[in-house]
Amino acid sequence: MEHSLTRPSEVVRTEALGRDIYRLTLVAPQIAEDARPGQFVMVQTAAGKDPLLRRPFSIHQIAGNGTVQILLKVVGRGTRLLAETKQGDFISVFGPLGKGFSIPKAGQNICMVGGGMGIAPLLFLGKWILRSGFDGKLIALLGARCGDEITTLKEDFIHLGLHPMIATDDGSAGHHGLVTDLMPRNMTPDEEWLVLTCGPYPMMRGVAKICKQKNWSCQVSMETMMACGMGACLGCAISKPNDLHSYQHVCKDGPVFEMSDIVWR
Amino acid sequence: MEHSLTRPSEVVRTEALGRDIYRLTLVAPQIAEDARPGQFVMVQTAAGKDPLLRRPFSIHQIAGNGTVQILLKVVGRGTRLLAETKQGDFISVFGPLGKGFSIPKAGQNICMVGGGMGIAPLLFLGKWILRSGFDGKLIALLGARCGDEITTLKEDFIHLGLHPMIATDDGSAGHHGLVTDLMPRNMTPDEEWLVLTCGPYPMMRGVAKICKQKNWSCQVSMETMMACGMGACLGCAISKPNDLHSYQHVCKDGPVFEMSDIVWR
Amino acid sequence: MAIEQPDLRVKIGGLTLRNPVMTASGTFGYGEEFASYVNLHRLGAVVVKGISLKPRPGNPPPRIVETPCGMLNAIGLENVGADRFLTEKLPYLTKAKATVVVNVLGDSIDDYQNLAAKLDGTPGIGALEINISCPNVKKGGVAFGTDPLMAEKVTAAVRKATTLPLIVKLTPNVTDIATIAKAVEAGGADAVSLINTLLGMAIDSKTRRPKLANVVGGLSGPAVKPVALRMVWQVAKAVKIPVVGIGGISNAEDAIEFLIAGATAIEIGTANFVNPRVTEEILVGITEYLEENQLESIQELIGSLVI
Amino acid sequence: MAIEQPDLRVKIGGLTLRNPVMTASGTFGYGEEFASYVNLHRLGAVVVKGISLKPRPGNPPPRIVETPCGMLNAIGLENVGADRFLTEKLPYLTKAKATVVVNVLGDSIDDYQNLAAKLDGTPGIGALEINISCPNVKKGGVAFGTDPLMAEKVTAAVRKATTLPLIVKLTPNVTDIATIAKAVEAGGADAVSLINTLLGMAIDSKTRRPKLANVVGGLSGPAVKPVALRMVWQVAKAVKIPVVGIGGISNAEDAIEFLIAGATAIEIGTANFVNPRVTEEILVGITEYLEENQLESIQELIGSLVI
Ligand SMILES: Cc1cc2nc3c(=O)[nH]c(=O)nc-3n(C[C@H](O)[C@H](O)[C@H](O)COP(=O)(O)OP(=O)(O)OC[C@H]3O[C@@H](n4cnc5c(N)ncnc54)[C@H](O)[C@@H]3O)c2cc1C
Ligand SMILES: Cc1cc2nc3c(=O)[nH]c(=O)nc-3n(C[C@H](O)[C@H](O)[C@H](O)COP(=O)(O)OP(=O)(O)OC[C@H]3O[C@@H](n4cnc5c(N)ncnc54)[C@H](O)[C@@H]3O)c2cc1C
Ligand SMILES: Cc1cc2nc3c(=O)[nH]c(=O)nc-3n(C[C@H](O)[C@H](O)[C@H](O)COP(=O)(O)O)c2cc1C
Ligand SMILES: Cc1cc2nc3c(=O)[nH]c(=O)nc-3n(C[C@H](O)[C@H](O)[C@H](O)COP(=O)(O)O)c2cc1C
Ligand code: FES
Ligand code: FES
Repeated sequence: MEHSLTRPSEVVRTEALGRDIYRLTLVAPQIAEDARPGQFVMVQTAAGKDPLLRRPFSIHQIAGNGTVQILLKVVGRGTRLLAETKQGDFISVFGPLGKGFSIPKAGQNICMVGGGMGIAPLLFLGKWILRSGFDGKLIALLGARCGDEITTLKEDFIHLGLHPMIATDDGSAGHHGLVTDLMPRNMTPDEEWLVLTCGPYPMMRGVAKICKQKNWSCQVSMETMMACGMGACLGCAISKPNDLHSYQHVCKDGPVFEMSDIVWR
Repeated sequence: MEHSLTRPSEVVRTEALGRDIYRLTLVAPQIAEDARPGQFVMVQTAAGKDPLLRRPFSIHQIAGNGTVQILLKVVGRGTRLLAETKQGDFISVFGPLGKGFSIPKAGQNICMVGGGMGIAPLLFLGKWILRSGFDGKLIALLGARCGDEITTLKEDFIHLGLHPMIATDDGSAGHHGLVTDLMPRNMTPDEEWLVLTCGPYPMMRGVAKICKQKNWSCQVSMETMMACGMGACLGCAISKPNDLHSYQHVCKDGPVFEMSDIVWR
Repeated sequence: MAIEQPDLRVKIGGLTLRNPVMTASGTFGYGEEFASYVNLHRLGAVVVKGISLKPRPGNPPPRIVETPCGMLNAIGLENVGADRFLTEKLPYLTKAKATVVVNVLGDSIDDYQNLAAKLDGTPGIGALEINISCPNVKKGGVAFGTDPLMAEKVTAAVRKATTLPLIVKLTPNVTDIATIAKAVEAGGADAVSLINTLLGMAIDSKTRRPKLANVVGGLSGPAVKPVALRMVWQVAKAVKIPVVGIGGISNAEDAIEFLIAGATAIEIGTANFVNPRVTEEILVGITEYLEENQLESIQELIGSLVI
Repeated sequence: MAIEQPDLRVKIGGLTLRNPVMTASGTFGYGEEFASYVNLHRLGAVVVKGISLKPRPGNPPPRIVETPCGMLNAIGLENVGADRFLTEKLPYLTKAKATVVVNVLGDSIDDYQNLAAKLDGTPGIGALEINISCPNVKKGGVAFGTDPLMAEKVTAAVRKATTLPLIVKLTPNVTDIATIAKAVEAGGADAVSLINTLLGMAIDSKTRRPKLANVVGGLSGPAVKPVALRMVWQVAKAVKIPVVGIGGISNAEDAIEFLIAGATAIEIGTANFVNPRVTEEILVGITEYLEENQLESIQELIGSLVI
């Protein structure tokens, strides 16, 4: 067994994509080979013992040359350290982990809805769907704080042949408002849609609400604190909807769930 | 009060001086102004909380442009992190701390004896003595594991106008053997000498033994674990020779002591 | 000079372990989770997540929070229960040729005793580890492990119910852990393991709420190592049965320190999350240490502290 | 909108502190050591290194060792003794207009009582902090602070000997710290402070010797913060007197968490070694937090945990 854990991955490229948003390209051939869209990796952020735990990041892109990309926003100490990584540094990464999106071959149109760092897995997902021989409609709706932080990502989607619709909180690009506002405008009401979404909980709750009304199916990618990422610590529990005192685990049963498996409050 | 603590010091130069030996040049004008030879600084090695404590380093050189140099050998986690520092990084340093060497104006010849990283303070010390208007003989005897690790340092002494005698453990430069072997050969027995020494305890014990025999005065620079470096934690205690259960503190009463104030065992 | 491979075997009651490297309960799932990272049969033993008679859902989230060089957990002993453990989890471990230690927990002495009886004689179980840090429901929620009398009682009850080797796992949240260790020794334990987690807490200064839904949780990881090492040393001096050292072990050097302090074996917990292969790496490191120091057997290392 | 500077004053017995930021005994020397880094008179109080009746040399070296996110110390209560403290150390603090709390220690109840009597009425002393973690020489070296009866007795004895506000400093190495806190409250303490250090140990795997000459030492620093915070929360619920929170506080956020948990004031220890200016920085940080959250007084923050 040859694991990415055997030795740390080299950082071959670092990009700053707007305020506090960074993209790292890592050499990790086995992860690149095994990854499915919606899966994640566990990344060590410090050489020492503080911060102690790894941090989960969605797989943002993979490339044939054995590289894997993660997209990250600085929100605390671990992400700050990762943002300071320089080309040529080595960081320890393992994965791919978790259950990704399930993509049908045909019969449905697909709408990807991403908000903030939730956009990360959607680029990989879009590419995967397009390459899978999927024959329906595929659209992408992306939400961000401001235009700046979405410019490069938008280009990457365009590069795929997808023309994402944009919503920003400050109106500096695309629609001034919520990404969910874009759904009715872009999704033909009389067709069958599968919505695949990743982003902040309130955004996904909004997406799920619309999907329920329209009777569209919807898969959501959840976030929790994680210690192990592999089903061992039981730290990433979230309630099951039928019984609030019965739990499922985001790292193993997810991070992607059917919307009906989630408690929306 | 403007302290070096107010903001971290920029690393403006890093040099690798042989296997595991590094020299950092830091911008720290107040330290550069206040420093006396034999004093030390406390250096933070990590951005996080691990390693937690600062590490003490002798002031190796100061320059008129407000820079301070430290010379360090990688022996553990803290020094490893410092060795990985790159130009443009910032590290937090405070000092100068402790009691340095006391240098007479006249009447004695001075012999500096350094071993390993104990050479660090002697370059500063040599320069200081030469500039102080001292009119006796001044010689430097330096010990190292191998020639490689002493090449640059030797040149720096030569640059000062001092021609240090070298001893190496492996014989790859100078005398093959102990630096103490160089003492009888280079120190005129019928003159009065002041020996100023810094290095591993066994080496300094050897130096002190010779000095006692010859009735030379001798100041030694001691090392201990330190938490605060400023006399507050009482962690850096060493026994006083008259009463083994009575202690003095290396960071405050030293690091430089009269050899008679040290227990040699 | 060719050196024989050092002898790493250690004994706990009637059970001989290949080597002293075990996993700590609750940090290694039911073993299968780590199968692609670790050769389970190479480990001294796999200690599985704590099992109760009936399945338990565990506590509401958030259940974990990182702390300086450590973490707090309030998993709340979520587990599949004894029946599903035996039918769904144990067979995999048996097939993988792992030495299995089952960590057991209960709310009352009866619970412990019934569970031990149920597991007794099951092929594939090497030993039981009794977690007495659980709150005793009948005694108002005070942990069994904080009172020597209760600790001895629960041990003696389980001792009667099973012939399996019995490791009793001690809580560090006590004034005098050596007294508790002596009590469970008197109760018939074959070994003690320590430490379980230190009770801790974290608060979010923005919301002014506890960071764990359960308010308090158990501290583990490198932060607790000095406390764990001290307790292992104290207990190893106080009892004649083997001591299993646990707490903040992240590498071979840490493990060796526990062995020197008097531990016959060690368990690795939180470090599995940071590096899923750490157990095998520690095994390699211990072997190298013995070779470098020309020790023929791990026995020469155990309790070799020079004072 | 101009906001008034928030009111930071807190009371401990009859003593009003400018603000809740104190230094922890043994980590701030006798104050003077930090005079070039901190304006001593701006702090809530300077708690000096523990003082005994007679000078003490302390333990042989090595006395300190670093641990993950923490350190162990076995200083052994080295101090200049009461006489030299009064003549050589206190005058500087008085001149610097610092509020001074004297940490006192002894081997017997008489020791504590005599020392308290000696310090009573000395101008420039604001309060006493009684360190009951010391081993009780007469009772075979068990710490006063681990037994509620002994803890109450020593508190009551000191209470009789002085009119100064009395803070009793508790050890965390106990099963139930709230019971000890209630005992010293009953004994007449005006406040409790906690935690002192957790007992720990470190071993050098190369030499197989303890890293501290004293074998065991006290763990402090960020590593212990979760344990300290939990104990402060438990004690604040159990007693009516003010609680002073100590343990691993390194920045304003940490300090605020202790205040939210119920601490009336906080002491900063090991962090002084890492950043000698940390106490004043924490003071600034607390003030900013109050302003940002539009709290007019620190009282609104103390014990404001939402569960
Ligand atoms: C499956 C999964 C995929 C993710 N993918 C991405 C991604 O592609 N890009 C990205 O930028 N972020 C992603 N995240 C979130 C990312 O893991 C956290 O932002 C990161 O762990 C924060 O680390 P920190 O040390 O900077 O923050 P900390 O200092 O630890 O905490 C800062 C804040 O972030 C919150 N936080 C910490 N850890 C997590 C976590 N694991 N999940 C959610 N919130 C957390 C804390 O509660 C706190 O409020 C993902 C999370 C999960 C669970
Ligand atoms: C006054 C003074 C001046 C010094 N000047 C220099 C210098 O100019 N250049 C230089 O390279 N080193 C110097 N040292 C030693 C230097 O401080 C240690 O090498 C450093 O602290 C080791 O840190 P670490 O994290 O790499 O090692 P650790 O991982 O902490 O320990 C590695 C080994 O180093 C020993 N050690 C750790 N800290 C100290 C310490 N403070 N003193 C002595 N041994 C220690 C440990 O016991 C252990 O064996 C000086 C020490 C003192 C007290
Ligand atoms: C997430 C988590 C879950 C745990 N669950 C259990 C358990 O079910 N039973 C038990 O006896 N100990 C449990 N523990 C305690 C560990 O087995 C171990 O005693 C403790 O974590 C200290 O070791 P460490 O510092 O190496 O993690 C758990 C610890 C963690 C971190
Ligand atoms: C080097 C050192 C010396 C100490 N000396 C004393 C002392 O003399 N009296 C006392 O009550 N506590 C003493 N303590 C304990 C501290 O006051 C404090 O309770 C403990 O360190 C926890 O706080 P911290 O984590 O902020 O350091 C000492 C701590 C350290 C690190
Ligand atoms: S993160 Fe450990 S079980 Fe999910
Ligand atoms: S290092 Fe703290 S007193 Fe010397």
